[in-house]
Formats: sequence, structure tokens, C-alpha cells
Amino acid sequence: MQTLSDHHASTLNWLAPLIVGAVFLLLWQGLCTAWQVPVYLVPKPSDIARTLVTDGPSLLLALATTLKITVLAFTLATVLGVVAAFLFVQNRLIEASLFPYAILLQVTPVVAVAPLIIIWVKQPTLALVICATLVTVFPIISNTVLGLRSVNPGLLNLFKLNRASRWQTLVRLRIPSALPFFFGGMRISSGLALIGAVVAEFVAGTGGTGTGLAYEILQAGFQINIPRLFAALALISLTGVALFVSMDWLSRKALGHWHESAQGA
Amino acid sequence: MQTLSDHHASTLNWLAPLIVGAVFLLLWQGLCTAWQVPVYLVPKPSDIARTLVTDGPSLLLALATTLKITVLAFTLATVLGVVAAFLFVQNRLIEASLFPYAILLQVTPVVAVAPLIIIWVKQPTLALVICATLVTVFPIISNTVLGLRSVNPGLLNLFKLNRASRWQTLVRLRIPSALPFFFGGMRISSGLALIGAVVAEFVAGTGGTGTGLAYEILQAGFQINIPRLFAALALISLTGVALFVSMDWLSRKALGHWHESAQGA
Amino acid sequence: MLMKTSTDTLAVDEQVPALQMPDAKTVLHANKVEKTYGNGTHALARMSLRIQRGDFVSLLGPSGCGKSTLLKMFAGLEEPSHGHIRWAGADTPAKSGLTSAMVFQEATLMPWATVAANVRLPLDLQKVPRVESDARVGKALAQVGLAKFGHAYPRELSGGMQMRTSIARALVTQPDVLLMDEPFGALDEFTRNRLDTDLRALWQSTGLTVVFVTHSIYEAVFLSSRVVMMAARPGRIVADVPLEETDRSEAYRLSPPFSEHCRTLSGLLMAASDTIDLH
Amino acid sequence: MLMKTSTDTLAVDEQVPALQMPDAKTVLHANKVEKTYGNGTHALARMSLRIQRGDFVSLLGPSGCGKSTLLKMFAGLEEPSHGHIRWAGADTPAKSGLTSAMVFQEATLMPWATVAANVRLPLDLQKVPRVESDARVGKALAQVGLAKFGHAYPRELSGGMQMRTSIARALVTQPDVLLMDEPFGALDEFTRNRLDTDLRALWQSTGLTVVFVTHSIYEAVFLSSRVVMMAARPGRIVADVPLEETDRSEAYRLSPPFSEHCRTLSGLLMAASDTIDLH
Amino acid sequence: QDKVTFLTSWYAQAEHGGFYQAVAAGIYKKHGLDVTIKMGGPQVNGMQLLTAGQADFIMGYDLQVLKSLEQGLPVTTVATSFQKDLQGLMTHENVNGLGDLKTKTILVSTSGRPTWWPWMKAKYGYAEAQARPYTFNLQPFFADPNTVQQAYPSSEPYQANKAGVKTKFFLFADEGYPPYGTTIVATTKLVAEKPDLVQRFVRASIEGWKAYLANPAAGNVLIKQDNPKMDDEQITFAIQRMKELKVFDGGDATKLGAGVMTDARWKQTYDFMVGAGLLKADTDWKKAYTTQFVKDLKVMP
Ligand SMILES: Nc1ncnc2c1ncn2[C@@H]1O[C@H](COP(=O)(O)OP(=O)(O)OP(=O)(O)O)[C@@H](O)[C@H]1O
Ligand SMILES: Nc1ncnc2c1ncn2[C@@H]1O[C@H](COP(=O)(O)OP(=O)(O)OP(=O)(O)O)[C@@H](O)[C@H]1O
Ligand SMILES: [Mg+2]
Ligand SMILES: [Mg+2]
Repeated sequence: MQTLSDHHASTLNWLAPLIVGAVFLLLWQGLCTAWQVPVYLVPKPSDIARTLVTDGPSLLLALATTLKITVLAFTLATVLGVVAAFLFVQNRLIEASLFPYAILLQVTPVVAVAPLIIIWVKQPTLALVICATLVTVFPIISNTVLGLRSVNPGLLNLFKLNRASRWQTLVRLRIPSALPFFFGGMRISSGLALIGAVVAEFVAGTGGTGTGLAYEILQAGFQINIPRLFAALALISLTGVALFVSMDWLSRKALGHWHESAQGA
Repeated sequence: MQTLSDHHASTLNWLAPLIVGAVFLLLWQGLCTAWQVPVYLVPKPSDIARTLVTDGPSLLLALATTLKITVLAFTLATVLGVVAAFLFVQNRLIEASLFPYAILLQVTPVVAVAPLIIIWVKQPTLALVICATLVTVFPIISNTVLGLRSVNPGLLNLFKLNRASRWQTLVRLRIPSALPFFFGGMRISSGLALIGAVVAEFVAGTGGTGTGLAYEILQAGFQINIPRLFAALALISLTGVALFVSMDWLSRKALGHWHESAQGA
Repeated sequence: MLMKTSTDTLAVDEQVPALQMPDAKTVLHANKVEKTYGNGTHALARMSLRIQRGDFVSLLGPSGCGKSTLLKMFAGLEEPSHGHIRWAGADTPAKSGLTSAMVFQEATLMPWATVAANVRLPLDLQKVPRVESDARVGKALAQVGLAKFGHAYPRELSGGMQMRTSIARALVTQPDVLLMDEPFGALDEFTRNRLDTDLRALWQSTGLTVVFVTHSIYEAVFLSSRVVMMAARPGRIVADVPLEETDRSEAYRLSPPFSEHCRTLSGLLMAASDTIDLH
Repeated sequence: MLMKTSTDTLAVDEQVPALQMPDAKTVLHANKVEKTYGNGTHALARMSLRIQRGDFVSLLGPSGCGKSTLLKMFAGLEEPSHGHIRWAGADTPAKSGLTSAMVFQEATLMPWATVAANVRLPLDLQKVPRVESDARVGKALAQVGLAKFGHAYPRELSGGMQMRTSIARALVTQPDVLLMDEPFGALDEFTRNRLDTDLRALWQSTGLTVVFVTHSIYEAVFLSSRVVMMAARPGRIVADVPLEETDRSEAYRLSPPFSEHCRTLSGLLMAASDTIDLH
Repeated sequence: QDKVTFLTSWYAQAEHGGFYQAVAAGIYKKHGLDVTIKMGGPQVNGMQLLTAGQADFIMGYDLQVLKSLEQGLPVTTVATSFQKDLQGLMTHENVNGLGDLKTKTILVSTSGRPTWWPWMKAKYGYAEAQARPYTFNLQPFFADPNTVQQAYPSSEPYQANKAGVKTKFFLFADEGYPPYGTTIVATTKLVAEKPDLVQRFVRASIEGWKAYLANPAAGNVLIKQDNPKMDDEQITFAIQRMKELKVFDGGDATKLGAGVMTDARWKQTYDFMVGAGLLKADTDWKKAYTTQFVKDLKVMP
């Protein structure tokens, strides 16, 4: 399947999406120009680019705020998700009792619970982080549990025979076995943390404090500053891709020397 | 780890979460009564239950609408996600070119793109389904790609040796190998489809007749009918758990006879 | 004739219940055990087997007759469906105070760890200090001819090298009981003979008890103090042959008693195999 | 003496470049191939080997000497780092029009499919109608003694039974070239002898070409028309021994030529193994 | 100095100017109050925050207060900033009045559905099917000339104007939509226990409004501090519209003074809600407000 040399493959990884992106942007620009679409309906890429340059500093500042929430929520979700997954795999009773409630975390719309969270959590940043964490944590729990269960039964026997403690089995066997699934969860959750942060700010940002990208989007929307709205969206998207790529890189670093999924590409 | 007999284990699966739930609800009821928390701040479980009974028909109608969006979006996301994953695994160039744009789908906040979708898609149900699908599709793509790559290299050699076509390799080797990951993705996405449907309704509205649970929540919030708000939330959560449980059941059915992750529990 | 039939063995057990008369020398005791797997396969019929401290017992028998199943039950990795296994008179291997190591039929290595780390695993689990464990790992790897491959990952090894890693992992713990499931099957005859000799020397110089599954009658006769022959469908013991203790140098392989034992066991194996329809 | 040394073989190849003089009878030709794995392991030194239609070639050699590597290169599953492999004069196995089947060193079964479905796989891939494939699968399973296990899943099988499933999967295709990597290593001697005899009969009654990796010198001598002995670090051919075509009944195992060949090959193996330091 | 927290309904804007002015110009301080203004936003439920004790006063809305009463929330309206609700409809140029919309698509937000939309349906006989969701985004309106949408006079028309789209605006209050706008709501507990504090807050806020409309400079600084995206042009436009529409000084305020509320108006609001099926008829609507703090205010515009 992968007959390209390593060098070619990695060039391809960079070049191909750039070319596709460029073609897409050119098409967009061309169509907007040809049909004379007004800028307040759909701005041309050139308009967005101009806005990105002129409004760059203020947008980047907003991005920094959003990114702070994202990183905090992602970290919190990873820690909580992994701990929860460990507990679930260690003890059948804990799992049976609590797993359904982990699902609740995911399926209860933040949009709906955010107002409640603001009532109880006075500190705005914390409230936002909690909202974003709610969105982020489930894929990590779910994939990590799946991974911790996908252990080679022969190796499990080996550990049993050597009277490994639960802790040793967890650290030396279940965790390494779970890594491919865990990183799969991280790849999904990194993006969710970002949109979690944005949505949290959308629904819970009590102004004043809310200087993140969601606030920029809302305000740009109210002010029909559509190029700025798209510029903010573009920043979010780029950040999301960057987060994903870094997770992917991390996953390759950690698994490259042994797992099939991380090889070849 | 699992020394309980099968029969006991499955009783545990039902009983334990019910007991935990019951304890939790009793505690909630008790605390609310003891501290005399007013119903408009946090309603007692009994208040919510009463509302569920009295407002049941109208809430169930709303649930039906939301569920319709959820199921349509989940189906669409599964089909699209799987097809995308297939394409990505078949062709290095397609993957390199398009995968970054799949990430865009996930990290672009629906809250922000919903208005654009409403402009272009006149049919309200379709607009909502598209919004919810955007939220749902990525975990399926990501986990399925991961799964399609996690193929035993020995089996891959076997297929190569037997001159299997790409299609045969996909259907008979990659797909079965990917199933554990794929179902992991489904378990995550089933919940996302539900909140996707709710969020879509939140930000895009259902307009006119046939309003879903998000509308109920917004209205209940606006009218400070907090027991009704909680009742709607409870319905969403229960639906989410039901979706998850059915995905889990499906996964066990499909994998039970051979994959470690589906055994024992 | 050197063997007693399985019927004899069973008879003894029926008369003198094992639990009433614990025997200080008994290390492993399968007491009327039977194994039926979840899917209904009747892997082992009710059978008993007593292994004394210092025994070198080889299990021989046709493919699928339950040798691995019996070994896993000895290791405490499978529960008998009926009867029970006792370890030096105790309920569980842990309570018996015996340490054991097992070489599985498959190499069963951790793909994410190097060869050295795989071999070091049991020592790490026992919290042996790193300096000591490194030395022992080095010695064990040299013993199986993998001294230069400590840093390789399992997928970079040939099949035989993976199996040798697995053998090194068992030897490194210096256990009281060594359970080996066709350890040398994937090795060339030269390496196999060397390892046979090494294992025999190790057994002789320590109080080690070995239960050894093999398909090679020659290997069984060369190594064992006792050969247990099993038959299939359902798995059961059809013969239990003690071998006289003699000097097992390379010369022994050419001696008349060696050939005599091999011939006897060949006949037994053929009889045991008759139940399988190959055509 | 029956063997010619590898130096001879190489010399022939150097003088007459294979590509200029295609030989209608050559089925597999490794032309000055060399293999260095990604991690720098020099698995095979530059070597050439020509296998004729109807050959039964056994590869013998110490563990890790590159037998599996060479077999995988013949199957087109590994690329040589230098030189090239030609299949009946063509670049790729597909172009040569030859069909081949391989028994890998590990059973390599699909865990989600039953034994019968695993064996049926190559036929399904060739779109053989279900009625015909079912009959052929049934026959192949009976041949390896697994007639009753068609509905079992691989994890419900013993190690030897898994390997037999894998053998059945190779036999079922009725290939032109059969590549087998220690297929019978995990089987008891009785079953092994039966399968040896079956394989020999199959080879004799068809134009089949077999390349057979084994650790058993007896098996190699019993089966082969030619034995290739390899040595390790880096892997290379040290001897290429043609065996005269005689009646290989069970009686042959007791004949003087058989013992003679075994003794010769034992000596060669010992010499080949000297490069491994086991201590 | 009494510490007081006031929660607005949205990001800082000219429509909140009086309160910011009262802070900026030291009017609250003069009345012995140390006021913190917290901004509201989408999904910020003021009523809950008020009853949860996170705010002492919130910017309220009559229909929601009546609805809260029905639910038994201990809240009451103590004053109103505006005599008219600022809610209205923005149309393209070809529309001549609110009665002219039979063939139009009407964009209604979620909060509009249980408030002005039933009022409009009842008054002009429009069909439910005409309504489509409004998500605070003008693109659908721009894209389709047959569309009209809800609007605030100072906000959407300004944006449309900037985008070069010609529009008209109709204020519901001018056609008889009864509720007050931008009221001040407190808990009944606060009213009962600290009437003096409530009185001071009401007086200072109304004085703040008067000062803001006279010279908004000081208040605007604070508005822009809280909401950096708000620009001067928009604020100026908004103030101008508020003056034109006489929201602060029109109606009863001309005679009775700014901030005043009357039983008659509250009755009208109650009657409309009951008539539209939005409120149970047995709701004790008189508890929704108290005129005790505004009847003697006499801040003449
Ligand atoms: N994928 C791989 N990556 C790196 N090195 C490898 C790989 N596969 C095999 N090797 C190395 O190549 C050499 C030859 O391996 P090969 O599997 O061909 O040996 P073999 O003759 O089949 O041995 P055995 O009898 O033990 O199966 C060994 O030294 C091994 O470590
Ligand atoms: N996990 C399992 N589930 C169901 N049946 C099993 C399982 N493991 C083994 N069996 C069955 O039990 C019987 C004995 O298997 P076992 O592995 O003990 O044989 P063995 O003597 O080790 O054979 P071999 O020499 O081929 O390794 C076989 O018929 C096999 O099919
Ligand atoms: Mg076995
Ligand atoms: Mg090999």
C-alpha cells in the first residue's frame, strides 16, 4: 500500500493538503468574484486574509484566551478520563456502577448545563474549563477503557503467573497495550477540547471576562463584520488542525517502534 | 479480574448503576428538602418526576423530533465517516490531501457555522441534520482509519500472497480488523449525534412546528420552569445512555466471539 | 516393562484421598481434574497426576490432547471444571510458597519492549535491583545465544529467536517449578541439543522440578526422569513411564537403553494417536 | 560426496548471468540477493539460488540464519536490498502465471473467522464457487485431522491445531509452488510422519515445486530432492546437497543411505552453527 | 457604602447606558452605593442568578417576571428604565407597516416565540408557518428580500445600514405591545428587608439615565471598557434612536416622571399573556411589580 519512500511520503504529507487548500481557496475567490457575492454574505479569501493581517494582534490575543481554556480542559479531561478508565478496569463493580454516569457527562448538552455551572462556579475561567472538560472527557474514557481491555490474553497470563500486582499489571501491561486506543481518544478529544472551549464561551461567557474567540465571533456576527467572523473561524480551524497534528506526532513518537497503526505513513 | 460468573455479572450490570442512581437521587432529594432549596433553583427529583408525568406527552413529542435528527445524523455520519475512512486507507494521496480537512469538520464550531448552513439549506430538518452530522462524523472517521491501519502484518502478507484485490483486502481483512476501533468510534459518536442534534436546534432553531427538546429547554429556561428544564435534560440523558447501551450491545454481538475487549464483561 | 498404565494411577488415587495424606514431596497434584471449555470441548477427562519435588516430567501426546491445558492448570491459569489442583499441599501457587516460571507454546512477548526488557520483566515484577537483574538478564540471553540482541524489538527477531527470548525469560527467575510448553520446537537440532544439555545440567545442579511438553520422543527420553503419555478426545493419561536415572551425556543418545525407551514410547504414541482420524 | 559447496553455486552464477540465459525449468531464481533490514540487521549476505520446476528443496540452518527471510523474498513479501528475485523468468509472481501458497512460521489465522472459513479464504479470494470450495475445504481439513473442528474459532484450538489449519489453507489451493516455513514443527511425531508421507505423495503425483524450511534433518532427508544448508550472521548458503530419487517409504527411514545423509547434514549443521556463541 | 451587584441582560451597549453613567459619574456613590455591573450574555439566565443570590438587581423583562411569579419565584419589578419595550421588526424598504406581512417570512428568535410573536399573530392574523428561526445573524435577511425579522432599533438596522442594505423599522410598543423595557428587578426579600437600599438604587439609576442622555461621555467609557467591540458610531446611533423613539421620556413619564410604572400597563401585559395562553389566569399579577419606589421619584425628564 505504501510504496513511496519515506522521504517522498513526508513531503506528500505537507504538500498535498496545501495544494488542495490552495485550489479550494482559489475556487472560492474566483466564484465570489464572478458572482459578485457581497462581502457580508460570504467574504472572499482575500478579504479574510486582509482581516487576518489588520486585525491579527487582537485576534491572536483572543486566540490565546481560548487556547488557555482549551489546554486546561484537555489536560483536565486527560487526567480525569485516564483515572476513570483505570478505576473502571480495576474494579468490575465500580465500572458497572459508574460507567453509565460517564455517558451522562457526554450526552448532557453543555449548552443546557452551562447556566447551572455558572450559578455554582463563581470563577469564570474555571466555569469555562469545566464546561469544556465535560465535552472533552468522554472519548478519552471510552477509548482508554477499550484499550485497557484489549490486552493479549497470553501476556495477561504471563503477568498472573509472575504474581504481578494489579498496579504492576496496569503500568507494565494494560497501559502499553492501551496506548494505540488512548492516542486515538486523544486525537478525537484535542479537537473537542477546542470546540468545547469555544462553545463554553458562547454559552457561559458572561461578557467582560469573555475575550476569547467565541466573543469575537459573536461580536463580529452582531456587527456584520463577516470577514472578521471568518478570520476568527479560520484561526479556530487552524488551531484545531495544529492540535491534531501534534497529537498525531505524539502518537507516532510513542508507538512508532512497535504498533502497526503508527508505521508506514 | 472477572471472577464473577456470567449470570452474576449481567445482574450486576443492571443492578449496580440502578442502586448508585437511586442513592444519588435520594441524597439529592434529602439535601434539597433539608436545606429547603427552592424549586426554581434546583428542583427535587420528585418535582422532576412529577413534571415528567404531567408534561410527559409534550416532552415525548419533542424527544421524538430530536431523536429523528439524532438518528438521521448518526446514520449519515456513519456512512460518510466509513466511506471517508475507506478512501483514506486506500489511497495515500487522498488521505494526505483530505484528512486535514476532515479535522476541520470537527474543530469548526457548529455554533458558528450553523447560520451559514441555514442560509444555504432551506429545509429546516435537513439543516439540523447537517449541523449534527458535522459534530458526529469525526470520531467515526478517526477511529475507523486507526482500525483499518491496525491490521496484523502477517495476515496482510497472506492476502498479498493470494493476490487479493484491494476490495477483497478491505472487505475480508481490514474491515474485520477495524471493527473494535470502529465500534469504539460508534460508542463515542452515538452520544455526539444526540448532543449535536440538541446543539443544532439551540443554534439553528427548528422553526415552526415539530420542535425538539432544545426548544423545550430554552423555553423552560426562559419561563423559569426549572422542573421542566430538568425533565427535558433527564430525557436527553436517558436517551444518550440508551443509545450508548445499544451501541455496546451491537459491539458485543459483532465482536463477542473473537475480540478480547468484548469478552468477560 | 517400565510403565504403569493410567488405570493404575487412578486406582491409587481413588483409594487414598490425597487431601487426607499430604505428602511433603508432592509439588504438583492434579486430583481428579476434568476440563470442559466454555464452548463444550471436553479437553481433559477426569484424571489425576502427582509430581514430586525434583521430578523432570515430560508430557507427550498427539496434537490437541490437552497437554497445554494441563500445563496451564498446573500454572493456575485455567480452572479445572471438576476436581482441583494443589501446589505443595496448598490451594494456590502463592500460598504454597513455590515460585514457578512458564514457557508458553507461543513466544508471548511484549511488542513494545526490547528483548532485554522482556527477559527482565519477571525480575522487575519481583523488584530485583537493576544492577542484579541486568547481570542475570545478560547471562540468560547469552545462554540462549541472543547476547547481541538485547536491544532488538520482538518483531525484529526470527521465530526461533522469539522463542529463545521467551525461554530466557523463564530461566532468569531461577524458579522452583519450571513449566515448559514445547520450548525447543522451533529451534534447529544443534541449538536444541545444546539447550537440552544446559537444561538437564541446571536441573541436576538444583532442586528444580520440571514439567516439559515436547513432541520429540528423543528429547523426552534424553531429559526426563519420567514420561507421561497422553491420548486425545478427551485428553487422558494412557501411560506413566519412569526412566532410570543414568548419566545423560551425548553418548547416552547412542546407547541401547535410549533406543529401547524411544521405541517403547513410539509404540505408545502410535496407540494414543489411533483415535485421531487423519484421513 | 553428494554436495557442492555454496562457492560453486555462486561461481556458476557469476559466469553466466541468469537474465541472458533464461531457463524454462527455473521456477524461482534468487539472483545475487542480499537483505539488510531497516534496523541495520544484515539478514542475508549476497547469495544466489535457482530452484527448478518439480524440485523439493529443504532449507536447513541455525535459528536466525535467514530462512524465513529468504522464503518471504521468494513469496514476494520482502524486497531484497540488492539483487532480484525472478519467478519463472518474470519480474513478479503475478506475471509468471505461477500460483503459490505459503505456510508461515506462525499460524496467522483470522481470529474472527471459523477454522473452515480460514481455510476457505484463498478459494474465496479466487472466487471459487461455494459448492466446490466447501468440498475442497472439507477434504483439506480431514487431511490435517481437523474434520470435526470446522466450526471452531482459532482461539479454541491448541497450538498444533492452529498450525494444521494453516497447512490446510495452503493445501486447499493446489498451487504450483508451495512455500512452507517449519509447517510440522508443532506436531507430534506420529502426525508429522503422516503429513510428511502425504506431502511427499502429493509432490510425487503432481508437478508441484516445494521450498520447505525445517529444523528436522530426518524430515529434510525423507522429503527432499535437494537440501540447502544455510549459516548465520550474515545468512548465507554453505552447502547445496542433491539427494538421489529413491522410493521414500517408511522403510527408507531405516535404510543406510538415509542414515548416511542424516550424518552428513548433521555435520554440516554443526559447522554452520559454530558461528553462534551459545555461551 | 452598600455593596450592590447589578446584572445586565447582554454585552454592554448604549441601551444599558444609564447604569454605566451612574457608576461613572459617581451617582451611585452619592447615594451610598458601591455598584458592580456584571454583563449578561447569551444563555445567561438572570432570574436564576438573582434568586441564587449572585446579583442584587437584574435587568428584567415583564413577561418573564410574570412567568416567574407563576412558578413561585420571589421576585418583583421595582422600576423601569424605558416606557416602551425596544423590541421591533426590521423590514426591507417595500414594507409599510406591521399589518403588511401576510406573504413574508418572519424571522423569530427563540425568545420571541413566547413573547411578541403570539401578540403579533393575534393582532394581525399571521400564520405559524410564516415564522422561521432567527439566530442573531443578518445574512438570511440580506439574502432574501421577502424576509422580515425581529430587531432592536439601535442594533440590527445600524448593521444593515452599514452593510448598505436599506431597511425600515417598526417598534411593537408603538402599535400597542404592552410590556415595559429594561426594568429593574429585585427579590421580594430585598424589597421587604432593605427598602431604603432599593429606593436609593432606583433613584440613582434613573438619575443615571437622565445624565446619560444629556451627556453620555462618562458612561460610554465604561461601556467600551466592558465591551471593547462597541464603537462610538454605534453608540451615537443608538442614543439618537432612543431619543427619537422617546423610550425614556415618552408615555406616562412625561407627566409622572421617568422610571414610573402604572397598574393599567401591568394589567394590559397580564391580559395579553393570559389571552395568548402564555400565563395562567390565576396568577397574582399585582405581585409582579411595586410602584412604591417610583411613585414619588419625580425625576422629570
Ligand atoms: N522485520 C525484521 N526487522 C529486522 N530484523 C529482522 C526482521 N525479521 C528478521 N530479522 C532478522 O533477520 C535475521 C534472519 O531472520 P529469519 O526470520 O529469516 O531467520 P530464520 O532463519 O527464519 O530463523 P528461525 O529458524 O529462528 O525462524 C535475524 O537475525 C532476525 O533478527
Ligand atoms: N480456549 C479454548 N476454548 C475452547 N477449547 C479449547 C481452548 N483451548 C484449547 N481447547 C481445546 O482443548 C483441547 C486441548 O487443547 P490443548 O491446547 O491443551 O492441546 P495440546 O495437547 O497442547 O495440543 P498441541 O500439541 O497441538 O499444542 C483441544 O481440542 C482444543 O481444541
Ligand atoms: Mg499445546
Ligand atoms: Mg524462521
